[in-house]
Amino acid sequence: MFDLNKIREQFPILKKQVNGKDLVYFDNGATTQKPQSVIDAVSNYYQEENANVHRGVHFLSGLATDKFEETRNTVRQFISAKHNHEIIFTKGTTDSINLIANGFRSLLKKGDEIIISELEHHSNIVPWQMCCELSGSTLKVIPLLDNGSLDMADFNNLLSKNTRLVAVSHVSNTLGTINPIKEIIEKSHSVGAKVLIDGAQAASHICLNMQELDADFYCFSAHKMYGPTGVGVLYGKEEILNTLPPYQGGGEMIKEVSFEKTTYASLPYKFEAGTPNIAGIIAFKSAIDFITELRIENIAKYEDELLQYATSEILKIEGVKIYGTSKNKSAIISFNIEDLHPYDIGTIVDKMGIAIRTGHHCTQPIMKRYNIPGTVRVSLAVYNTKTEIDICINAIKKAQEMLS
Amino acid sequence: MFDLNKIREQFPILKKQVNGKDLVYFDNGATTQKPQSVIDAVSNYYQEENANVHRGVHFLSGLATDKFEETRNTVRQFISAKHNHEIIFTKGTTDSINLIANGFRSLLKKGDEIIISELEHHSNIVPWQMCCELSGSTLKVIPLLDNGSLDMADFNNLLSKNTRLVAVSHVSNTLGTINPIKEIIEKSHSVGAKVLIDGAQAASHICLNMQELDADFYCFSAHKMYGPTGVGVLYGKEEILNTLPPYQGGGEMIKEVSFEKTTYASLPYKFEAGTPNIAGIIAFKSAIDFITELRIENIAKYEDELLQYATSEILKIEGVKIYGTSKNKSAIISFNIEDLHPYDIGTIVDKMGIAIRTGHHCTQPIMKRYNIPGTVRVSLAVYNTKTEIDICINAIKKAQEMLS
Amino acid sequence: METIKGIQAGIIEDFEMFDDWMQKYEYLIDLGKELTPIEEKYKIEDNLIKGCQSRVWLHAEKQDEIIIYTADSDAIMTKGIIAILISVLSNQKAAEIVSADLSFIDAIGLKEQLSATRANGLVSMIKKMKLYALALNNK
Amino acid sequence: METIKGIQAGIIEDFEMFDDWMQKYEYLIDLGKELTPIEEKYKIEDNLIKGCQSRVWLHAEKQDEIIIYTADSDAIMTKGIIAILISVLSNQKAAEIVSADLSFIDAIGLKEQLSATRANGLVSMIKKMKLYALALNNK
Ligand SMILES: Cc1ncc(COP(=O)(O)O)c(C=O)c1O
Ligand SMILES: Cc1ncc(COP(=O)(O)O)c(C=O)c1O
Repeated sequence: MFDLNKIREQFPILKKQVNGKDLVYFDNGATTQKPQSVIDAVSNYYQEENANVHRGVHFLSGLATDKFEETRNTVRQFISAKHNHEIIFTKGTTDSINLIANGFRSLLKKGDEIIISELEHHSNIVPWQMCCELSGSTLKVIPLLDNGSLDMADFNNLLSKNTRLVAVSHVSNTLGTINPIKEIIEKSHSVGAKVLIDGAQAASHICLNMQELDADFYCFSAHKMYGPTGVGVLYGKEEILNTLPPYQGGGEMIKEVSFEKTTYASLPYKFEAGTPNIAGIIAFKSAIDFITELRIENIAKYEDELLQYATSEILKIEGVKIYGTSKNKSAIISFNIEDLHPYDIGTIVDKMGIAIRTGHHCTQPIMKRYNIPGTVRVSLAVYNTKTEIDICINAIKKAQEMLS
Repeated sequence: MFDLNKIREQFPILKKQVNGKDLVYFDNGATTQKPQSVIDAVSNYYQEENANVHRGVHFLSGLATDKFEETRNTVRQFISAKHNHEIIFTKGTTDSINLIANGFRSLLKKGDEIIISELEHHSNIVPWQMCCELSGSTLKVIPLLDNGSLDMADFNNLLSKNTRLVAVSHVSNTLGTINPIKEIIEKSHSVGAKVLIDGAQAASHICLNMQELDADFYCFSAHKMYGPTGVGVLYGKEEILNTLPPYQGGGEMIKEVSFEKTTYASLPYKFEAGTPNIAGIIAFKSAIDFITELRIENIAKYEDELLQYATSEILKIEGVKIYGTSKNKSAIISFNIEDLHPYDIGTIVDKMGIAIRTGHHCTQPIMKRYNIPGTVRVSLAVYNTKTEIDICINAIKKAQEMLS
Repeated sequence: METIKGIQAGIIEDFEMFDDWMQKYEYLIDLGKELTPIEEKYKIEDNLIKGCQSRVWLHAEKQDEIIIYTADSDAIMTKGIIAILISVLSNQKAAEIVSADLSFIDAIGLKEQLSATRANGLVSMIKKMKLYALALNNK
Repeated sequence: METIKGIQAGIIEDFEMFDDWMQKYEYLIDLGKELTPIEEKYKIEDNLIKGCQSRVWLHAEKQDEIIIYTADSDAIMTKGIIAILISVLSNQKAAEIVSADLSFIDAIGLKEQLSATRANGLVSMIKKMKLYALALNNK
């Protein structure tokens, strides 16, 4: 049923050698690798179906349009959203968040407040800073506890009748913390605030149900879930999306254009100006199929097993400190080794074929919180193995030797 | 040297049958087909090189970053821009124009004027309408002459010291008109206005030289030039791009993020928030290589030959009227046949394997100008042939028979 | 008055005679040409259904218990499709129209024969006809 | 005073002895450890070169006709790279520094050995050192 070899076989890049060693790819938080089915879907589209979508009367255009809309339907099922038109295709999580930050701005006035958290990715910080600056509203920040979880007591204090929107990530890309978003959503709704969830690190690891979760907006990127680059999803509740002004102007998003008055198309097209990433969106369906065939519960269970193993092995390294130790955690481990700079460690283990990420991971406020220049980050995916973890730990120990 | 068979062989989709007939693809204005080299570049990226770009210390990340930046360099050479950092990757022409319309807005005040033209694609109309609405500036429109060329006398009258920006297309996607952009740029500059050129329909047909042309901004889409979907270019002059505020907030586009103060990265990264369409951008290089190997002058010459032939054949159809008959024309032919609706024609010839576009082509003001519901549009690319034109004309005549 | 079901069966039979798309299209074109024109006074904005490429004017009125549809379009094949829909749904009771199961569309392969845009137009046309019937019934 | 060219030749010779990346890295790490620390008072914002991942403080001063560089970094391999650059460029005349052709970098394959981010850091470090020399020379 859950056959690791069979899974790995589907990813051609995993057979690669890097610097003369078998690739160990532990940079999944940045982007995952792609199964052959996704790669083939892209090729197949260009070889058999390529045409611009919507409005075309000819066969290929109809075919491409059908397949394009099929992905929308697949995404809706995948996250149990109510309507297909609540699924907006964007170029990534960053694009999705900016779309909402831009639209929401027009609803804000001075004195209104937006709440984010200290562990957000820059993509879920900077758009709100820009939004607040332009609208005169105020940005509030939920602080972190030492273990890398949100200070929920403080969140309760921050929430008020002035809160218009709360934007937090489902899973921290640096600390691995799974945030209590259900609780955050409920509490935010109770004061009348909307909630945007940055699900970039969650969508391929946690089973999502929009109707149950009741999030107002949920954003994620295909490339972090075994899918193509340049494709993102913005889920939004129909009634709220309808109140937002369009983001970009262009083809597809209009009903009628005249120089006197332009009217906009209905959802989802109102937010999909211009020719979309058709190949990527069509191939994205194969990525979701890959996940649903394995069942995301199985993926989560296996990844958790890897997380436990990797954590215990990393803790055996002398002088190691893990950042992000909350109980509810996804398979992302950030750590530092006493007296060593993460950059040096990353540079050395790379030579041994191991791809890990070092640095601030686009979360500089977390670095500031812990007063560190960066971390070494191991982020795991379904195709990783315990053997790979062993190889990685050995490489890190070797680096430690060289550097001490 | 210019071997049509060899060219056609590179496009796998051209071997396809549609509705039992050999595909004749004349919808190149909407999107072109892709040569095998582009398709392979995408697969190869996912199979051999996939990793997130920038900031990564590991091998794959470095490789992907190098290739990514190689495309930027190739684009710079292709359009003879001065600096690599004047090339911003976007998701398409629409995205590029919106980026500028958003940034420019912050420089505008009431009383300022933006000039567009009557033949613009909605993507070069709606963003400026939104921009004017939010900034209180006024939108002026260069009208069309009957032959589908711009009324340059009127343009001269519209230009004034209040003009801040002129946004026109290089080639009309509906009428084929090649606009006198060099003249427009010079005249606009003489009153101190900036110029944005929508080059979506020009980049794969006309040799571009940014330094000679002196455009301030130039926008185009990879998918209309034998490249992947979901990739666009915004060229902008360094000194002007530097005066614009960032568009989207997120990873990569920052220098430092803190809750007190965020500073932005330098060009081009300032405008490239979030994970880009890495696969698409890397494969885009192969598309440009395809064009430069054929030499764009050869492409233009051949397409012009096709244009002349197709025009003369179409004019033999009884009751036909071509919209867009200016002398300086690209290989796009829009027409109608007396008493017939374009939609009916398109639907019938599709059954004969012919992909043409019908409708308003996202240029409703042109339809209004000529008081027509739409046109039949034949748009040609380098792989098209005279035989295909014959097949298409016969199909149209057959449709005319059936419909009359 | 023939039932909706009965009329559909007749259409299915008609279409079974056709060997290829061309005959089907020619049939649609003929139906389009023969469609009783809508009265000019009903060709107004309020009755306009804007499709992607062609425009359709649809008018409905109630005579006794019966709903009568008239329509027009600027594209002839669109007109042909409306003609079929009218032949099925016009002159029927509102309740019948609202609950009608229009299985003939799949049976004659109309959607596959049409482009995706046209198929969408077809769906929204049916929706509109049912809505009109519902509204008139509640009057 | 050895010439910039001469010093580079020495470095190239050193690197030729190494069989693999590990020896090269160990050498860089050793150089990093041995780098004379910058005076604390120069470890200020103004002297900071912010790389993607590590920070470098660079200070330059002129003694007679000669430019003297001191530097530090929080990452040891970055420090090693700076140590090499300093060994080549420090204690040289400003004019020599500004016009120096640092071909040893390609010769020892430093860029290929390093990640792209580090290679970028290297380039900007050299730029900065030359700029400092130029500025001091004009004083
Ligand atoms: C003249 C012109 N401008 C802009 C666009 C929009 O390009 P895209 O859909 O790739 O954003 C098009 C494409 O149809 C076009 O033809
Ligand atoms: C938590 C989180 N949010 C947002 C993003 C941005 O995603 P993208 O770069 O695909 O727009 C990332 C990706 O690094 C992330 O991890």
